[in-house]
Amino acid sequence: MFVLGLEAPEIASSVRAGQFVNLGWAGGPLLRRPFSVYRADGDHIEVVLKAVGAGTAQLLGMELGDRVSCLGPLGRGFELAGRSAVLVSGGLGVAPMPLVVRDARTSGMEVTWVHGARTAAELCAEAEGDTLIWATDDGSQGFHGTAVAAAPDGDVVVACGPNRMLAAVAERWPHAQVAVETYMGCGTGVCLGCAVPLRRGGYDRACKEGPVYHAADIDWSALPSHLAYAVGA
Amino acid sequence: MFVLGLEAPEIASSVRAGQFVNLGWAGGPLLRRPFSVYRADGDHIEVVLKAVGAGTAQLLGMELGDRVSCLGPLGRGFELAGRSAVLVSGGLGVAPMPLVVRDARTSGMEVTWVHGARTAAELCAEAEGDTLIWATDDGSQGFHGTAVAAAPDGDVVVACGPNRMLAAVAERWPHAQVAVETYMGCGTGVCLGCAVPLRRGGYDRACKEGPVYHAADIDWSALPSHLAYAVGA
Amino acid sequence: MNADLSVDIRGMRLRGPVLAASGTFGYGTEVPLLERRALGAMVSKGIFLRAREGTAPPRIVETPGGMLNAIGLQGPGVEALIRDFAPSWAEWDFPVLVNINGESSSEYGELAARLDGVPGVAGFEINISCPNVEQGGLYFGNDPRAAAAVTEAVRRRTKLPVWVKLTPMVSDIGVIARAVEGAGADALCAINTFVGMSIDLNAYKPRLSFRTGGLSGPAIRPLAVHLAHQAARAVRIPVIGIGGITRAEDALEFLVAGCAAVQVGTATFVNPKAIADVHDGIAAFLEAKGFSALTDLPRYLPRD
Amino acid sequence: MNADLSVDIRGMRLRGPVLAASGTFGYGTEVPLLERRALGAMVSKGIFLRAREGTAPPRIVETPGGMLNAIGLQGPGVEALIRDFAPSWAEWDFPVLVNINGESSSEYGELAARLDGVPGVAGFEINISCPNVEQGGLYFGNDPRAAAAVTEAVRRRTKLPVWVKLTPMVSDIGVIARAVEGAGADALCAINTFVGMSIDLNAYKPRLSFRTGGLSGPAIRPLAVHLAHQAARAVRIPVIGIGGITRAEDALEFLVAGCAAVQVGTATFVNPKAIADVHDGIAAFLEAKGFSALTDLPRYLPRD
Ligand SMILES: Cc1cc2nc3c(=O)[nH]c(=O)nc-3n(C[C@H](O)[C@H](O)[C@H](O)COP(=O)(O)OP(=O)(O)OC[C@H]3O[C@@H](n4cnc5c(N)ncnc54)[C@H](O)[C@@H]3O)c2cc1C
Ligand SMILES: Cc1cc2nc3c(=O)[nH]c(=O)nc-3n(C[C@H](O)[C@H](O)[C@H](O)COP(=O)(O)OP(=O)(O)OC[C@H]3O[C@@H](n4cnc5c(N)ncnc54)[C@H](O)[C@@H]3O)c2cc1C
Ligand SMILES: Cc1cc2nc3c(=O)[nH]c(=O)nc-3n(C[C@H](O)[C@H](O)[C@H](O)COP(=O)(O)O)c2cc1C
Ligand SMILES: Cc1cc2nc3c(=O)[nH]c(=O)nc-3n(C[C@H](O)[C@H](O)[C@H](O)COP(=O)(O)O)c2cc1C
Ligand code: FES
Ligand code: FES
Repeated sequence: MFVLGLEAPEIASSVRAGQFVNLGWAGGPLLRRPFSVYRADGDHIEVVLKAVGAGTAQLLGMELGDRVSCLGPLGRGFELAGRSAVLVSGGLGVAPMPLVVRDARTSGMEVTWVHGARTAAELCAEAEGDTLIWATDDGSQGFHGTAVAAAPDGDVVVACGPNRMLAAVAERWPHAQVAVETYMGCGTGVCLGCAVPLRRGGYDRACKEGPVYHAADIDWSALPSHLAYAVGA
Repeated sequence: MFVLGLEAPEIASSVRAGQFVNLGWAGGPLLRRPFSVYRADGDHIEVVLKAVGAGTAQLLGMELGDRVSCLGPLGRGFELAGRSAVLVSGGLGVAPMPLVVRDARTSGMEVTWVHGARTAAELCAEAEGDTLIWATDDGSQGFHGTAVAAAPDGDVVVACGPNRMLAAVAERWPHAQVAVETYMGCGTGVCLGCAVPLRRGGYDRACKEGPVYHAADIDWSALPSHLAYAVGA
Repeated sequence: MNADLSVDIRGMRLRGPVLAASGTFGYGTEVPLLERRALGAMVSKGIFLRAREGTAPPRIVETPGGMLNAIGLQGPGVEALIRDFAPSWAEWDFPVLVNINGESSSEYGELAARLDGVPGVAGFEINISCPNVEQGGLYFGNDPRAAAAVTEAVRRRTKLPVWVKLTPMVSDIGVIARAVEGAGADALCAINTFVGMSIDLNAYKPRLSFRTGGLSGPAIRPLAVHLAHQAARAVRIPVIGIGGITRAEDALEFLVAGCAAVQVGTATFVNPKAIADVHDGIAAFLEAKGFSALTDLPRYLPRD
Repeated sequence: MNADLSVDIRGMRLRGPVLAASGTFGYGTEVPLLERRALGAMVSKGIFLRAREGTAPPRIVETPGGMLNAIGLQGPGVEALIRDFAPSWAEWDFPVLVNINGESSSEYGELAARLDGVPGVAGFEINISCPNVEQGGLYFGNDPRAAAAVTEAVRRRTKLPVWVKLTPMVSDIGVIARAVEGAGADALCAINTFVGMSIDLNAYKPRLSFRTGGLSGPAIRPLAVHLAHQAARAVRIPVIGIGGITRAEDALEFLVAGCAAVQVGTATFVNPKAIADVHDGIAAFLEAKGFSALTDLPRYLPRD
């Protein structure tokens, strides 16, 4: 897991937790790549990523001073109001959480962050909050089991991680706010490529009405749980 | 005009003047790009180039240690035998000449190199030979006129430069050896993309029977004098 | 920059030759409209009589130099379009054409009749890359008679400009082009996406839930230039070139090849200012070449 | 690596599923033959009865993710082929098929008759993407009757395997596929290049001297996978997938989509070891997934 810093003053000053940016760069893939804003400070934002395909590999090869076109902030973020916030993240689902912590604290909420991974080695060292709970599938650190099982209740539950994990969140907390991942074309609401199937029928756009949804609103059985595509040379 | 050095021991030890290499690299254009071998020394070869399109621009952005796939040496080089060699080059047509100087001297020939450019600023600083003659279109250095007009006769005349210049060479010295430029697909003789129209009818492959030809063998009126294509994003 | 870039599409005057392609600009209200200044016209997302949900995700896959999409013509139906979008279009300083779709030629006709006279609707682009349900699901666009029938059905119900958007996967696009010209089309748009497929090697099935999708983007540009050129050679009405345009040079290829204007699609996803960039680049090209108007651009258009 | 990659194309046993595509491997004697070890079969450069000069340069243009070529089927004619190349083929440990071309179905038939029995010639690939001079220059491959007639003309003159290479620019490739299957083809090769055009903005005319060229390379892969899949659904004979394969994953898309084997073309220009790399990558994939033979690979092939 790597952190990429970008100079993007307008985004840094306006981004809300759960929003994302769409990155494009010369010599990169045809379509932009969406990334949650991980942190925002002064003129800078950060995104967190790992190499899954050609695009992320290229981003990780960037050097200080390289230019990336950064469109954002995009999408709707989390609504943070109440006394306590429980953050549930799995794997790269840590991405939106530091801003959730920031915004929840600004709203005077007490923050519990539960982060899960397969093994201790995959946990995120940078988690913060009033209470921090680790969960590992193999029990190598913290709770032996999933982050969902390890988490307490709270006024607001926000979750981000693999869609399978979010479906489990939806079972336990129908009113949880979850940030989903979909394939995206434009990121700006015009292509309808990022369809999220809704319980009431039809589809929403993850890039416009989402990526944050109330867990109960999504038809989890119709949301692809495994996004597997790779761009060939 | 820039010089790019490549570690390519097998090519360095076997390349003959007038042969070329076909370069490809990750993230580069689909097809390889052909370049004359400019110098060869120990384990290294050098090519000389300037940015004309996306491919050459990327090559010029390479850094020490970057990897380029280098296929070669390809094509037939110059035949150098006799007492004197006259080298006529225009613009980037300098590319094969240092090796011509090397091979001609190995054969005990006396070397006169005539290099032409539009202005003094475009002349090649690295020219060598027993006699060196500069020619500029605007007369800003050396002979006022073309390299072809400035050159003396010799047992062997070798020339490289824009196809228009080579056509003028063909007029003056039908038996000159000229290195032509064509579009290339494979560089290895299979695609038939690099067709050179022959006076006797039909086509030869620049990458296999060429790129060096006897000037009189080419149908200059049918050889594109302006290679204008650009690869879009 | 003073070159005159305006174009005339059979009486419809456009301030520039760069248009927004259907399905890639929504209804014009979604994208940050930085490029309105340069927009020659906008073609709306494809519309049916009734609302459609569209296909299940995944709906898009990236491919080398392109993307496949299978959106399934998701949309709100014609009544919602008239209510929610046409009023804003009526305020804009460029024309909006509605991309119309149907399962039978009478459905196309009905759509045109319903939209004719609605303020904000400046004309129609008929999408004939739809399965003809009455004829066993073959595309209208593959059959000169079906394509002509759809064109006529629309022509009879409106006095507004009628453009017909051609399907690329045909043996001879000139035949279809002449058929719809004969049926009263005012202009042709060439081309729509090519059908493609991409396989998921983990699941051993297509990546798109709809199995196939339409290929767009730079990958198809040389094919699109050829098809637009073939269409332009076959007819006297203007042809609007579409397919893989990301830069001014790309648009100029279509224009030199005989097109009157162009549409930009996928490029907008990557660069929301693509249309303005292409427009400005065309102006810069004309000026560099010493032309004062787009009409001076040399065309390569031997007639059939 | 032990996975069994051999395939059976209607009785012709190939040691691997990766073949060299016509026109991209010459006559097999030009390329540094590093990849012979992995070569399932080679299809020769397209041949006519008589020698052909080919088209004037420029003959190739690079495009996004692809290239256009207009070589014009330059070649030495059948007698020179028999004299200069077939003898070497007879020595090789993989079959060589000859890609045959003609201006009428009788020319195709004559070619087959002349080559039948020549040592080194293991079969034929009929290129039906040629203009049918007797029928006003339309491609044989666009017309099911013409395609069937050519297939029959060849079938009648030889007992060797007859493969037919399909044209992509058709409304329904299944119709052509069934027509040539019915006419006696042993296998189908899908697909040949798409027709494209690229414009020179300095000269205001096409970059290729022939004006149009065939598009190959990664750009066309999603279209080729779809067409090969459609062909495979339509017939019972094996289909060999072609178009834009550069890596094992690309080849596997065609194989999962129902192809029995694949051909690699343009990729060889870039990487002379492409065929070996694709072959080895398929073996590695099968082993990683726990399959011991290519025949175990799951296929996505709902029948029409
Ligand atoms: C709203 C949103 C926010 C995101 N935030 C982050 C983030 O903060 N950090 C991060 O690392 N990633 C994030 N992603 C996922 C990220 O966009 C993809 O991993 C990235 O696009 C992959 O690009 P690539 O070129 O490397 O991979 P490709 O070569 O395109 O694909 C390779 C593999 O990547 C995966 N993949 C591709 N596209 C996506 C996608 N859109 N979503 C999920 N998986 C994908 C597939 O499993 C595929 O097998 C987010 C996605 C969305 C929609
Ligand atoms: C045998 C041979 C030897 C060569 N040696 C050299 C050399 O030593 N140094 C050098 O700088 N160049 C050399 N070239 C030309 C070089 O290969 C091209 O300039 C290069 O391929 C351009 O690639 P690009 O991606 O930058 O340009 P592209 O984007 O592909 O094209 C941009 C412009 O480059 C020009 N161009 C493209 N391809 C060619 C080509 N094959 N030949 C000539 N012009 C072309 C066109 O004018 C075009 O407008 C040689 C070409 C051949 C055939
Ligand atoms: C996501 C998406 C949706 C599209 N929707 C429509 C549509 O509703 N109607 C239509 O006629 N064309 C539609 N198209 C096709 C485009 O208008 C255009 O013809 C095609 O994308 C080729 O142009 P491009 O390469 O510039 O994208 C769509 C294309 C994309 C990528
Ligand atoms: C330079 C070149 C020459 C070709 N010549 C022939 C030919 O003679 N006969 C034929 O049937 N196909 C010919 N083809 C088509 C290829 O065999 C293949 O079908 C096509 O290139 C698509 O595959 P690819 O994308 O892997 O290159 C040629 C292709 C190229 C690029
Ligand atoms: S990504 Fe295009 S509408 Fe959401
Ligand atoms: S470049 Fe392919 S034959 Fe010469």
